Amino acid sequence: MQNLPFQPEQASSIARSVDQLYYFLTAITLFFTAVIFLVIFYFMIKYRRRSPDERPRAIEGSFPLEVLWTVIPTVIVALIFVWSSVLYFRNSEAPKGSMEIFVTGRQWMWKVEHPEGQREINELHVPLGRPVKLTMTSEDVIHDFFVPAFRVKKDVLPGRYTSLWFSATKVGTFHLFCAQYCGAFHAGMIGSIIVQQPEEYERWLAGGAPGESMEQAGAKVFQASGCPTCHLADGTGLGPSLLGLYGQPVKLTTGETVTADDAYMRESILLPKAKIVLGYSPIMPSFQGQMTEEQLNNVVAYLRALGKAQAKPKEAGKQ
Amino acid sequence: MSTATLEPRVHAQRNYLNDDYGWKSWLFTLDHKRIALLYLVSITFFFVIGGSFAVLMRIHLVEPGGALVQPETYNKLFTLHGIVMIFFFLIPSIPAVLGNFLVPLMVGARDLAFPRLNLLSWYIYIVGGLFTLYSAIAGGVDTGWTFYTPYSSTYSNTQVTAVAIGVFITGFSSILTGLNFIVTIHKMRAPGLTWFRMPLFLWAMYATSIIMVLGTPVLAITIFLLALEHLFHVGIFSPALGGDPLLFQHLFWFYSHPAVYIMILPAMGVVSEIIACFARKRIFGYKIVAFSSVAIAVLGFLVWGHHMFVTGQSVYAGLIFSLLSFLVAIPSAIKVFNWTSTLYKGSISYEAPMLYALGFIGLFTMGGLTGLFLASLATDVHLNGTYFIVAHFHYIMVGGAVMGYLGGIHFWWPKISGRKYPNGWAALAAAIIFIGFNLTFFPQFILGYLGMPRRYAFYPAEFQVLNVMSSAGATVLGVGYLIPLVYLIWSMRYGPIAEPNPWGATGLEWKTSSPPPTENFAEIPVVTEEAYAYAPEEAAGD
Amino acid sequence: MIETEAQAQHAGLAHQFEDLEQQQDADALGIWIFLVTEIMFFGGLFAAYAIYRWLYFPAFQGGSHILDIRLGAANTIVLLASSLTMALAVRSAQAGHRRSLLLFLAATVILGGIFLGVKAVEYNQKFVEHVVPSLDWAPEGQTLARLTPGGLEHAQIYFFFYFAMTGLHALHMIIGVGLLLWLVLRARKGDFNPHYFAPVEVVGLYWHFVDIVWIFLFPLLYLIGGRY
Amino acid sequence: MSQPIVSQKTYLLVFLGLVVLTILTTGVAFIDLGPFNTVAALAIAFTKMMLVILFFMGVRHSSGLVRIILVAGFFWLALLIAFTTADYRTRYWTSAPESWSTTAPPTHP
Repeated sequence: MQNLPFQPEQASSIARSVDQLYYFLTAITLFFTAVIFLVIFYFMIKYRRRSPDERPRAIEGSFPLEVLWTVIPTVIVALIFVWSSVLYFRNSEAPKGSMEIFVTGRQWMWKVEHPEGQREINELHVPLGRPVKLTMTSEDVIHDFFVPAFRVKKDVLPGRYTSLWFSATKVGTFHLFCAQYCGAFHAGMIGSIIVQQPEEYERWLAGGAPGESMEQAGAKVFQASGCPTCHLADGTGLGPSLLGLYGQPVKLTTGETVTADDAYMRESILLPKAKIVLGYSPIMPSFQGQMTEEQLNNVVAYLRALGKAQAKPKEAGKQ
Repeated sequence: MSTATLEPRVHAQRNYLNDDYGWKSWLFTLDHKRIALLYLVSITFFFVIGGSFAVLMRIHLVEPGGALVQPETYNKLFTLHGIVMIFFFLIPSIPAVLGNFLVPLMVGARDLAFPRLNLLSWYIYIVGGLFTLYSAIAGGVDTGWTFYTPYSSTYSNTQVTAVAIGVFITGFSSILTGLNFIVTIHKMRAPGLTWFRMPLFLWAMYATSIIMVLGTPVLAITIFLLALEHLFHVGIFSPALGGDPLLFQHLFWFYSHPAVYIMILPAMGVVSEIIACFARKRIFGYKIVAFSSVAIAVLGFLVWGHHMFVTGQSVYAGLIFSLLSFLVAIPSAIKVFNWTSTLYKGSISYEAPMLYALGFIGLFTMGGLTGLFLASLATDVHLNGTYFIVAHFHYIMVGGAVMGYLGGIHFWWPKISGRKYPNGWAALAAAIIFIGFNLTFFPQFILGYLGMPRRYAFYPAEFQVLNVMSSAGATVLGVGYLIPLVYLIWSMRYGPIAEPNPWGATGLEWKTSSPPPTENFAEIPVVTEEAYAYAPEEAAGD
Repeated sequence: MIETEAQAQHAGLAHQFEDLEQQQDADALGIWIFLVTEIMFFGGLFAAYAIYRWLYFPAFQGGSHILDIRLGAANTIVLLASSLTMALAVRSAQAGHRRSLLLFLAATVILGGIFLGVKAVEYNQKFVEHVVPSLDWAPEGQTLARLTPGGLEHAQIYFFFYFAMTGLHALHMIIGVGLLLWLVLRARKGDFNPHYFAPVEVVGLYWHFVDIVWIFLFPLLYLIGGRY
Repeated sequence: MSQPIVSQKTYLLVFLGLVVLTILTTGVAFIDLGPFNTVAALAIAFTKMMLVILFFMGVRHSSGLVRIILVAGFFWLALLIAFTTADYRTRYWTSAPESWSTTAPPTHP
């Protein structure tokens, strides 16, 4: 990298479009700053006081001018608003078929877990050209996952999942920063995103610690925590069946319908009484404090897999 | 013209400064002008403290690994810099010093509506300040001035409670000042001083007071809840117990975004006065400029969510907040255009206050326009939490509010002290501050775009060049601030005696002597003309 | 403070005002603006309450059902009665009836005291039931059974709001009682007359505001989700 | 401030109205109205507040300025609550069912 660059690398599919808006805004800023400065300088010289008794005539103002310089900025900001919001919304949700990776932030490191079970600390290997969706949570305070080269950033909150996605377009190593102040070594909570050619990435995956996949690890936690005692696969248990549940709508005792997404799974494990599935009693104990964030992520990964396993048999809570 | 009669006494005349002597006559004074001076001394003290924290930070950041202190200390430096500068310097700066001094003079009254409340508000401010100083001495606080939970409530083991109490208490000082101004402007205007004859500074103070009165209580209750959470861990902001940390951010920014307008609106009022005086022209589009102050005050309450675009706030709420943030840019733009047009066909002279005012317009224009980058969702995602934010809000708060404050101090100094300062030195200081400011903060825009996060005690080596540039600029800026401190203090004793109206300005404050007598006016003035009647008689009035 | 001769005509007139009417206008405006800041002060708490009540409705319902609705309703009526006596006190001051002014001020103080007493009994009850967040949080038996369906963690948040909101309200009541006692002293000295009773009116407005806060606290804390 | 002296009877009637409304709101709580329990409770509280403001606080006879200030106070409170709530109510809209259920399963090498 040069010593004095003026643009961060463009290494993701959205970087170019964000930069285009950025340049447009820069142009607007430079243009109006220049206009104001030049006009002021011109007036300063042209209308400088020539004699101490000078008394210029009063000018009340000009309604047409006021309208003009109300309308022009309004039109410009409306344009920017539409442009940037469209861009933001288009980028706000991960494309279908994204690779899913879990990220856990804690004071002061990033823990990453690939679905295949590879774990990394302060590093994230991703393949080139493949959309990657990060599901993120924090073990303590609020952090923020920021990759300048990708133009993506999202706070990582305790007690909740947030997510962001990107698709890398350049092979190389890029900065990962924590961009939300998180305590003493906030500045040290940095890492690298390593973008590799897909084959190379596969090799890295295979060569990494052979450990179990997240799904397998999750299955173990699931067993060890006694979940299957109540959550019988055929739906006859004390708790609803979890087969084929993931991503499906669930009817609650309150009459509401929610989607069994990551956030719902997480909440149901930690605060089982918050949302009771229609036809069941609020008897499940909370697993708050009994599972680490990592174990929780693993269980959610397992539940995802269960959810896609097969269409469910008869089950309460299904519309 | 006003009926205020002035005897041509110059030197030994009785005024608010020599009316009484001794420390009691200051600490128990009910005179708004003396209270303004109490504030002037105290906020200058806090400015020096906050400024030295900034200097230490900039020295530290010369080296990527950090040149001066441990990261923990660095975190305390930027936290205290923020808290001191925002709550103890910028928010009270123009309202509590210039506003206190000028509002009664400008409305043609003998004092504010509630002089005792006014003195009380200074004492409250001091008590809040002492708590903050105590927290700084007793180990400091490292949460950032934003106090984000759960870091501040659960994880930080620094003096969070003391500083929370300090900020909580100081809030009430601000509320009382705002309340006093609103009542004074409503009920104590001199005969003939209608709303649309008021100087724009009064309009700005009125709009500012609205924000102080409506916003500050929400900060107070939020900080109160934070302190409870910190002490008792009841869970209201702590996810471990089912609380939501984002709720804190909502409540915090409900005040703290409008607080930016508490800082900038008064500066805009000051600039309107200065430009009119030194261009000898009525402000172009007076009513529009007046209404735009109120519009900013109201709209400014509806944009707080733009601080939370990447925090996991709903994207739909983000959309609304983005739109409203763009809208609040429009009245600001209108003001800039109107000030510029006021210069047209004026008779412009370049005394020091005018240099500050013109500097304000330039820097505020840049600060405002770079705000568009942050109101826009897609670019904010990249720029949020980086040095771009730091640069942007310093352009508004230092380039805007502090330039306005210094301009105002220079403009009204002859009125306040009865003395003149050396104009050459003042012009030199204005130029040094303008240059030093840009050297310090312009590189930070680039740093932010390149991706350097704010609040980093050490940073990757590739950002060093720009950081060194910024630190170099900060030394220039620091020197720039010291110069006025020296010659203003010097002028109090050695400066030439100022006449009642040295700039030939309009406005009731110039119709009384310099410095004004304790009761402000020998006789309550009657206003018979518009504000800024600088034009020759035949063109004045309409 | 310097007072010129013309302004010193009336003891109650401050030097910065032209006449008593201007002063009264300013006082009235001042107290109303102060009440607006109070609205926003409680408002932050109400906003937080609204969010959590929506997020954790069952827990709030469960917590609400622990409270004694009869005490709450009775206390509401006590406070409303104190507002009545306060209004009558202002009226007496306006009409220049010193005796009835004193009487109604005293009645207001007593009613305010009763309200605070009942509140103290209720607070004590919370300690008996161990539903004081953080300090004494160990609900058991019946209480536990009532709170459990809504989730115990979130019931704690409900009780935090219960204490924060009623506590802040009680603090305002205590300040109000102090102000009333000050009025009683001044009224005994005969400070007030039909031309000058602004302090009575200002304290009255404050007292009514505190009453209004309770008017909302009662349904928001005691009547969540019905008692059927 | 210089307001007309209101008769004692008016104050007593207003007080009676307030007591009746308090009993009413308590009584309504024992009837199952579903979500309308909350609506009823708030509507009654609002009515009581208006009675206190208009009669006890004398806003009936107050200047327009006082009314504007009061309305502004409640309006700002409404803004605070409305904008904050708006975030919470729409926060999970993006996790729309279809996008989740059609998400391809994570691929396993």
